[in-house]
Amino acid sequence: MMKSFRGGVHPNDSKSYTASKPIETAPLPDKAIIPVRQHIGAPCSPIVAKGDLVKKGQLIATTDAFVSGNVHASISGKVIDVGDYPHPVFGTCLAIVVENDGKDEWVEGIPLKRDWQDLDTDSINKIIREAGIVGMGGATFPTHVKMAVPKDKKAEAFILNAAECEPYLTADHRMMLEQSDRIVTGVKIAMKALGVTKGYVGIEDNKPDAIEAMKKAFSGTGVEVVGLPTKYPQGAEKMLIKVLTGKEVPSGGLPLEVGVVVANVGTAAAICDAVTQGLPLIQRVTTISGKAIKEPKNILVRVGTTFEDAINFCGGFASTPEKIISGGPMMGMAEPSIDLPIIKGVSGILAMAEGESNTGTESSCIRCGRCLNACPMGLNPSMFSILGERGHFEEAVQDFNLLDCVECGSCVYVCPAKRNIVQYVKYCKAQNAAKKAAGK
Amino acid sequence: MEYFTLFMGAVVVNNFVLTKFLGLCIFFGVSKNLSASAGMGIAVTAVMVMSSALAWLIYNFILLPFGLTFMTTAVFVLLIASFVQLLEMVIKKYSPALYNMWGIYLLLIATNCIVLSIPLINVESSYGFLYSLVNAVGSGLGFALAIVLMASCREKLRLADVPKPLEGIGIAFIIAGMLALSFLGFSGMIG
Amino acid sequence: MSTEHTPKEYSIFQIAINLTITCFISGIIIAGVYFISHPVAVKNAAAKEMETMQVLVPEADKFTPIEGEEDWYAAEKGGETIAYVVPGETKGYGGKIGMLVAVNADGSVIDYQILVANETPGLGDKAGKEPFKSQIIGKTSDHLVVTKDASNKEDVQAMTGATISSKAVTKGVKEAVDGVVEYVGGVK
Amino acid sequence: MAEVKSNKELFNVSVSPHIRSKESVSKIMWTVNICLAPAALFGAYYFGLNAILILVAGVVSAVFFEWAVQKIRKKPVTVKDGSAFLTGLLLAMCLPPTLPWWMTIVGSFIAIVIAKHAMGGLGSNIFNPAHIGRAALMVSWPVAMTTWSKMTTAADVVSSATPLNVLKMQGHEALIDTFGNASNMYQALFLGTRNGCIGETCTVLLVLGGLFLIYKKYINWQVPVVMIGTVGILTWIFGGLVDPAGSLGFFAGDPLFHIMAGGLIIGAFFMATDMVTIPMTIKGQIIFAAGAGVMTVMIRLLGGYPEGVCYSILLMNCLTPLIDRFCQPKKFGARG
Amino acid sequence: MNTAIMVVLVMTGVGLIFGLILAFANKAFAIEVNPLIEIVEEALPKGQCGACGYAGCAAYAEAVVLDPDVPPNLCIPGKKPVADEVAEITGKKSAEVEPQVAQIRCNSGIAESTKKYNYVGIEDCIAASLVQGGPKGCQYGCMGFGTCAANCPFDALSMGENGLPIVDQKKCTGCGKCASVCPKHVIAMSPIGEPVSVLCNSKDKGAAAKKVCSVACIGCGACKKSCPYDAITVENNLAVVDGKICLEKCNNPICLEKCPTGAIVPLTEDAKKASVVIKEAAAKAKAEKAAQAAQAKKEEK
Amino acid sequence: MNSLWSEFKKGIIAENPIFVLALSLCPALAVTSSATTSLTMGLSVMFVITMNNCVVSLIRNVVNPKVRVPVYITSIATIVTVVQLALQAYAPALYDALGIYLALIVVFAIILARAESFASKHTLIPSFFDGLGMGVGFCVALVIIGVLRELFGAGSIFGVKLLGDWYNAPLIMILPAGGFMLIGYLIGGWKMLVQHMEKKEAERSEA
Ligand SMILES: Cc1cc2nc3c(=O)[nH]c(=O)nc-3n(C[C@H](O)[C@H](O)[C@H](O)COP(=O)(O)O)c2cc1C
Ligand SMILES: Cc1cc2nc3c(=O)[nH]c(=O)nc-3n(C[C@H](O)[C@H](O)[C@H](O)COP(=O)(O)O)c2cc1C
Ligand SMILES: Cc1cc2nc3c(=O)[nH]c(=O)nc-3n(C[C@H](O)[C@H](O)[C@H](O)COP(=O)(O)O)c2cc1C
Ligand SMILES: Cc1cc2nc3c(=O)[nH]c(=O)nc-3n(C[C@H](O)[C@H](O)[C@H](O)CO)c2cc1C
Ligand code: SF4
Ligand code: SF4
Ligand code: SF4
Ligand code: SF4
Ligand code: FES
Repeated sequence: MMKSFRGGVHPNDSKSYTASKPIETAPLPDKAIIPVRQHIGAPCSPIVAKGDLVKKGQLIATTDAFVSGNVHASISGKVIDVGDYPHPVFGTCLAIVVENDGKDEWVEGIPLKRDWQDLDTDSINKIIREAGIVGMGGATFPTHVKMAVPKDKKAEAFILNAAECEPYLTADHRMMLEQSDRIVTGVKIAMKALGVTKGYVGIEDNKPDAIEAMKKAFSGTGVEVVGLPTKYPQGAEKMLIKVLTGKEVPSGGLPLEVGVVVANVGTAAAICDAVTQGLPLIQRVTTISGKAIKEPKNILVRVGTTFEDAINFCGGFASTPEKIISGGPMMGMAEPSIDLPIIKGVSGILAMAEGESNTGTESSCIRCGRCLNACPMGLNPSMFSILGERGHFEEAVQDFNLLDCVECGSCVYVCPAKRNIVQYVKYCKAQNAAKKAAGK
Repeated sequence: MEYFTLFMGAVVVNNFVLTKFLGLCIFFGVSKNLSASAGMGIAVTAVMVMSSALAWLIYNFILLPFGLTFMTTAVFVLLIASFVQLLEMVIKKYSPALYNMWGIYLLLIATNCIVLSIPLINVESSYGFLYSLVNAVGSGLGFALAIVLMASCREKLRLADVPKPLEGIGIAFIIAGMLALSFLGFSGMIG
Repeated sequence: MSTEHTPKEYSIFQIAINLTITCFISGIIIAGVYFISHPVAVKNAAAKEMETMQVLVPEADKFTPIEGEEDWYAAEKGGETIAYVVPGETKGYGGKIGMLVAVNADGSVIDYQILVANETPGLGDKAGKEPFKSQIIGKTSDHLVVTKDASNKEDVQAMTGATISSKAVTKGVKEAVDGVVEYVGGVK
Repeated sequence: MAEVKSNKELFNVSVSPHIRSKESVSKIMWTVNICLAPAALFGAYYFGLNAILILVAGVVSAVFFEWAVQKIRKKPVTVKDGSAFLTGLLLAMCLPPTLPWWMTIVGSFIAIVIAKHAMGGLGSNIFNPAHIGRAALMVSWPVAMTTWSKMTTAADVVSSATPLNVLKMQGHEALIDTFGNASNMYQALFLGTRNGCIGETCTVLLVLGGLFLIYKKYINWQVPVVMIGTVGILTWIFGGLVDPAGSLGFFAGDPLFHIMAGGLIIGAFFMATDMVTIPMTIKGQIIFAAGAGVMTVMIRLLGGYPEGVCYSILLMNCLTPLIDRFCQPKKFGARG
Repeated sequence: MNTAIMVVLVMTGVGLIFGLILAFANKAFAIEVNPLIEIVEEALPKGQCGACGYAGCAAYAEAVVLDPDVPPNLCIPGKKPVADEVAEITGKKSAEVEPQVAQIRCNSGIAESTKKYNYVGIEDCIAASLVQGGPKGCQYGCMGFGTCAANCPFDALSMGENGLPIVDQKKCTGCGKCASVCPKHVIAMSPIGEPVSVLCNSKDKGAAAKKVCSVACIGCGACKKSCPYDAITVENNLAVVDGKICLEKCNNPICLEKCPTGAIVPLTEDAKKASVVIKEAAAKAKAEKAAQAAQAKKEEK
Repeated sequence: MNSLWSEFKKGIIAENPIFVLALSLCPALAVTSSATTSLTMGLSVMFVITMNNCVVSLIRNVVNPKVRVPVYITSIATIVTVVQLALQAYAPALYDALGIYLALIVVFAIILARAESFASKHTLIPSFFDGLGMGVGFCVALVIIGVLRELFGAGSIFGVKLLGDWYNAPLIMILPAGGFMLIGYLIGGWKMLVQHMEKKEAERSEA
C-alpha cells in the first residue's frame, strides 16, 4: 500500500460524465479574446495594435519581466480591438481581440522539426519561455521559471502531476490515454533540461486505464508510474511530493528545496510541442461538464474562445445553470457570466444545475475538528474562520500559520457547519497583505 | 504530609479565589489575556510569600508580645504597601523588561485582599513560620491557577458571540461561577 | 497621577518624616479609640459568654472559671457544681466548627451551641438546630457516634446530605464529653 | 441588508469549494439523540412515570429556552438543529428518577440560558451545558439530588442508595450483599436494573449507541476508551485502599464495577465527546479523556461525592482552552 | 494606658522605618520616567480608533510627549478641546483641527443599481469584494454589507433600508476608520456642513456608469460649468465638489439643477430648501418657456 | 450645587464601584449571602470612603508624592481600625458576621482609587460628595446583591421570611457559584440600565 499524506477528503469524483469521451476539437471561434495576462506574474504589454493582421502562433504580447508568459495569437485574422474585457480570474483585463479570417495559418517558421536530444538546458528553457508555456494544472505559473534551477540548488527528480484529483475534470486523463507520446517526450525533455534521471508519474488509482497506458508508454525510460490512493488533494504538489518521495516541502518553501520539479500533464505536452515543433501555447484540452451541460465533453480548444462558444459546442445548457465554474469544483472560480475567454489555465468549465453545487448556510463552528483532520497542510482551519469573522487576521497569520494554507477547500468540504473557511482565508490574506503594504 | 495537605488544599480544594472570594479585583481585572495573567499569578505569589514572612516576624515579635493584635491590620497593610512600592522601584531599576511585564500590576497587588488576608489568616490561626510560608505559596499558586484558567476561557470567549451587555466583566463573572461549580468536585477531598 | 508637570526633588528626610508624622497621628487616633472602646468590648464579650452559658444550662445561677483548664466553666446552682461548660472544636465540611458544650457531671450532654462554623446554610448548619440537636442531648460518650443505618436507634442519625457536618459536630461534642469525664475523674 | 432575492437570471457566485459533504450539524445532533434514545427509553420504562416526566420536562424546556433566548437576542432560531434537544435529554438522563420535575426545568434553564447562550450559543460554550445544569442542581438541592427511590420492578435490588454510594459508605462487601452475589451485580450493572440516574444505568444500550457514533465517525474512539481505561486501571490499583471496611491493599479494586457503575459510560461516550467543550486535536482529546478519568477516580475514592464523572468533565472543560493552545496540529513541512 | 502608648510608639516606629526605607530607595533606585505620558493619555478620549496614526491612545500619548515633531492635534475624535489640552500639557502649539464627518459617496441603493451575480458567502464588504469584485453592477459603488458600520468605534454608522450606510452626524467624530476599511473607498471624510456633494464614486465612462446605476455621475461636467465659484472638478469621469468652497461662498446651489442624473445631492436643510426653490424656479421657467413656445406657435398659425 | 449633585450621583449609577468600575469585588460576593451583612458592610465602606476622601483632600497638599500611597493607606487603615474597634465593642454580632472582610476594607481598591483619582485633586466639599456617592453606590450594589441572594437562596429578606414553606430554596444562590453568576447578570443588567439612561439624557438634551 502506498504511503499517504495526512488529511484529505473523498468527494464524489463525478468524472463519469466525461471520462470515456475522447477529446474533440472545438471549432475555431469567430473572434478570440486573448487577455495579456494568463499567468502568475507580470502582465504582458500588447505589441500589436487595432487593425493589425496576425497569424496563428504570432507573438502579440510580451514583457521583459522574467516571471511572466508570452502571449500568442491563437487564430489568424485581424486585431479588432485592444481593450478591457472580462477575465475569468481578474474580473477585467486588457485583451487583444482577433477576428477570425477562417484561414488558420501558422505564422512563418512554424511548425518546424527539431531534435530535442541535441539541445542543452539553456536552449530548452529559452524555447519554453518563448512559447509562453505556463502551468496548465491551474496555477499558471510560468514553466520556464520553474525549470530554471538556481546555482545553489540541485534538481534530483521530475514529477509528472497526473493525479487530476479535482472532481469532474478528465482532461489530463484523456490526454494520457490519447496522447501518451507527447507526454512522454515532454517529460523526457524536461528531465534532460533539469539534468535529472529520476522521474515519477503520479496518477490517482481511480484511473486504472490511464495508469496502464502510462506504464506502457514510459516503459524503459526509468520513469516510475505510480498509482496513488484516490484522495483529494492528491494533486497538490506538496502532497504529491510527499507521497512519491517521502519528503516534505518545508513551509513556505518551493519543491526545489527537496530537489523536485513538478509539472502537469498538459504542461508536459506543451513542452513537447514547443521543443519538437516550435509551437507556442495557444490551445489546451479542457473538460466541459456538469449536470447543466447537454453533452459533457473533453475538448481541445483555442485560447480566447469564449465559455459560451465552448458550451454551445457541447450542446448548450440542458437546464438553467445555477453556477458556472472555471476549473474544478474544489478550487475553481465561480464566474458571473459566460462571456469569458478560455485562457491557458482553464482546465475545465462546469455548469452546475440547480442543487448540484451546494454551499449550505453558514452556522457557527461547533469545533468538531473535522477540518483539522481534513487539512492536508496540518493547519487549524476552524480558527481561520473564527478569527476572520472577528477581524483578527494578524493572529491568524502569526499564531495559526494562515499563510501555509493552499486554499484546497478540504476543510470547507467536510465542515458540518458549512463555514466558508476558504473565503475567510482569502480575506485574512488580503487584509494581511494590505496591512503589510501600508506598513512599508 | 501535613504540609502537602495544606498545600494541595490551598491550591485546589479551598481555592481562595473560587471558594473564599479573595483577590477578585485582579482576578477579574487582569485575566483578559493569558500571558499577563500568568505573570500576575507569579507576582502575587512572590509578594505574598515575602510579605507573609515579614508579617509573621512583626506579629510574633512585636505585636503579640505587646498585646497590640488589634493593630495587625493597620501594620500589615502599611507593610505590604511599602514593600510593594519598594519592590516596584527595585524592579524598575534593575529589570525594566520585567517591570514592563508586570510592573503595572504591582500597585494593584498593594490593594488586593488576598495579599493582605493570607498573612492575617496565618497569624490568626497561629501557624508556625514554615507553615505560614507553605500556606502562602499554596494560596498564591491557587490564585495563579484560577487566574490562568480564567484567562484561557476569556481568550476563547473573546471570539464568541457573547450578548453585548455581558461582554467583558459580566461574562467573566459567569465563567467564574462555573469554575467555582466545577471546583466543587474537589470538595471533601482534603480537610 | 499628580497634577504638577515637573517632578520636584525631595530630601530623604522630607519623605521619611512625612510618613512618620502620618503614622504618629494615626497611632494617636487608634490609641484614643482603643482606650475608650476596649473596656466596653471586654465587658460585652464577657456578658455575651455568660448569656450563652445561661442558655445552655438554664438552672445554673453562677458560672465560675475552672482553674487550670482554659475557658472551662463550672455551672453552679446554689454553690454546687451541676454541670460543666467546655469549648469544643472540630473540622466540618466548611472548615473549623467551634462550639460550647454543656456536660453533666455524669458525662451526658445537656446542650450545646455552635459558635463559629462555616457549614453550608440549609445543610450542614442544621447541625446546630433541631431535630439534630435533640439526638445529641442526653447521650453519653458511647453513643456519640454517627450512623447512617436508619434502624439503629441508639446512635446519632446522620442528617441527609450532610453526613460530614453530622460527624464533625458529634465528634466535637464527644471530645468535650470525654474531656469532662476525664477531668471529673471517670465518674460514670 | 443589500441582499435582494436571489435572481434566477444571475449565476450564483461564491468562493470555492463549490461542493460540500452531506454532513450537517443537525444531522450529527439528531443522530446522537437517536443513539441515546434506547437508554433513555429503558430508563423511562424501568423507573416509571416520574422518570418520563423528567425526560419530557428536560427536553421540552431546553428547546423552549433555546427558542426564547434566540428570539430575545434577535438571532436566527436554530432549535431544529437538535443541540438543545440533546442538552435537555442528556441533562434529564443524568438526574435521579425521583427528582421533582420542576427542578429539571431549573436545570435546563441554567444549562441553556447561562451555560450555553450567555457564552454565545452553540459552539462557544466552554462548559458542558448539561453538566453545568446538573452540577447547579446538585448544589441547589443536594438532598433531592441524592435521594433514590426503592426499586419496585426488580425485587432483589431493593436499596435506597446507588451502588457507588453503598461502596463509598459501607464498602465493597456490603455492596455485593445488596445484589446477592457478584455475578448478579455485574449483570444488573450491565443491563441497567439498578439504582442510578435515569439514563446512566443501562450499560449495554449506551455502549451500543456509542459504538454507532464511533462507526459514524461522530466521535473519536480514543476518548471513551482512554477515559474508561484510565478509570478501570486506577480503580483496580487504588480502589481497594479506601474501602470503609478497611484497606484491602493495592490491586484490590473492582474495575469492572467502577466502569459500569455511576455515569461513566454515558459520560465517556456522550459527554466527554461533546466536541464543543473538548480539545480539537486527537492528542488534546486523549489528554482530556485521561485527565477526566484521573479526576473521576480521585473524586470517587478521595472526594466528598460518591460519583465524579460530572465534575471531572467540568474540571477538564476548564482546562480545554489551555490544552487547545498547547496541542495545535503539526503543520505540514514544519522544519525540525 | 500602657497599650495606648505602645500603639503610638509602634505606629510611629513603623512609619519612620518604612518612610526611611522608601525615601532611601527612592534615591537609590531613581530613574527617569516622564509623568506627562500618563497625563496626556488621561486627556485623550480612549476611542482606541487609531485615527491619530498610532496603535491606540497610549501609543499616541507616548509619541506626542517624547517626540517633539509629533503635533498635539492628531486625535481627530477629540476635536479641538482635546488638542488644546494636549497642547497645553506638552507645551506644543495646537493648530486648527478641521472638523470632519464621514460621507458615503455612493447614492445607489438596491433600487438604483444592477447586480452582477448572486453573491453567496460571508456578509462582509471586504470578503465580498474578493469574489469577482463584489456583486454590485458598478464596481466602484457601495456593496452594502456594512463593514464600515461594524467597524465604527463610535457607533455612528448604521445600514439603511436601501442597503446604504447612514451617517449619524452627531456621533461621527471624523476618525476615518470607516473610510479605511471600505474596500471600495466609497467613504470620504468631508467638512461638516458641506451643502452639496456628488454622491458617486464611479470612474466608469458615462455610458458604462449609466448602464449599471441610475444615479451615477456620468462625468458630463454640467455641474462644473454651472458653478460660479469653481468648486467642482471633473476627473476620471467623476465630478468632485470641494466642500470648503461651497461652505464659504455658495448659498444658491445651482449645480443641483444641472445634473442630469441627480448624482449631485443637497446635504443640509438649507441646501435642500434652496434646491427646491431652484427646481421650482426652473420648472416654472420651463413651463413659461413651453407656454411661450406654444404661444408663439399659436401666433404663427 | 449642581456639580456636587453630579459628583454624588455618578458613583451610584454611571460609575457604580461594583457594577461598572469592578473594584472591590470581594465583599460583593463574600458578605452578600444575607441582606443584613450586605448592608452593614456597605455602610462601613461608605463611612470609610467618605471619611478617607475628606482626610485625603485635607492633607493632599502636605503629602509627599513619593510616599503618597503609604500615607493614604495609613489613613484608610486608621479609619478602618476605628470602625473595627467600634463594631467590636458596640455590635459584636455584626463584627463576627463580617469576619476577616472587615479588616480587608483597608485594601478595597475603590477607597484608594477615589483617594488617588479624586480626593487628592479636589477640595473638601466635592471630595466628600464624591466619597459619599461612591459609598452609596457601593452600598446600593451590595444590598441589591444581598437582597436577591437572600430572597432566592433562603426565601427571606433581612431575615424576615417572605416566601412560605413551599419555597424550596436553591442553595446555589448563597454559594460561590450562584453569587458569581448572579453578579455577572447584574453587571449586564446595570450596563443596559446605564445605556438606557444615557440615551434618555441625550434625548432630553436634544429636545
Ligand atoms: C489543492 C490543490 C490541488 C491540485 N490538484 C492538481 C491536480 O489534480 N492536477 C494537477 O496537475 N495539478 C494540481 N494542482 C497544482 C499542483 O500543485 C501544481 O501546481 C502543478 O502540478 C504544477 O504543475 P504545472 O505548473 O505544470 O501546472 C493542485 C494544487 C493544489 C493546491
Ligand atoms: C513567487 C513564486 C516563485 C516561484 N519560484 C519557483 C521556482 O523558482 N522554482 C519552481 O520550481 N517553482 C517555483 N514556483 C512555483 C510554485 O512552487 C508552484 O509550482 C506554483 O505556485 C503552482 O503550484 P500549485 O499549483 O500547487 O499552487 C514559484 C511560485 C511563486 C508564486
Ligand atoms: C454545595 C454543597 C454544600 C454542602 N455542604 C455540606 C455541609 O455543609 N455539610 C455536609 O456534611 N455535607 C455537605 N455537602 C455534601 C457532602 O459533600 C456529601 O455529599 C455528603 O456529606 C454526603 O452525605 P450523605 O450520604 O448524607 O448524602 C455539601 C454538598 C454540596 C454540593
Ligand atoms: C457527540 C456529542 C456529544 C454531546 N454531548 C453533549 C453533552 O454532554 N452535553 C450537552 O449539553 N450537549 C452535548 N452535545 C450537544 C452540543 O454539542 C451542545 O449542545 C453544545 O455544547 C452547546 O453549545 C453533544 C453533541 C455531540 C455531537
Ligand atoms: S483550504 Fe487551507 S486550511 Fe483548508 S484544508 Fe486546505 S490547506 Fe487546510
Ligand atoms: S469542520 Fe467546521 S464546524 Fe468543524 S471545527 Fe472545522 S470549522 Fe468548525
Ligand atoms: S455609479 Fe456611482 S452612485 Fe452608482 S453605484 Fe457606482 S458609485 Fe454608486
Ligand atoms: S461604504 Fe464600503 S464598507 Fe460601507 S457598506 Fe458600502 S462598500 Fe461596505
Ligand atoms: S476587593 Fe479587590 S481584591 Fe478583594
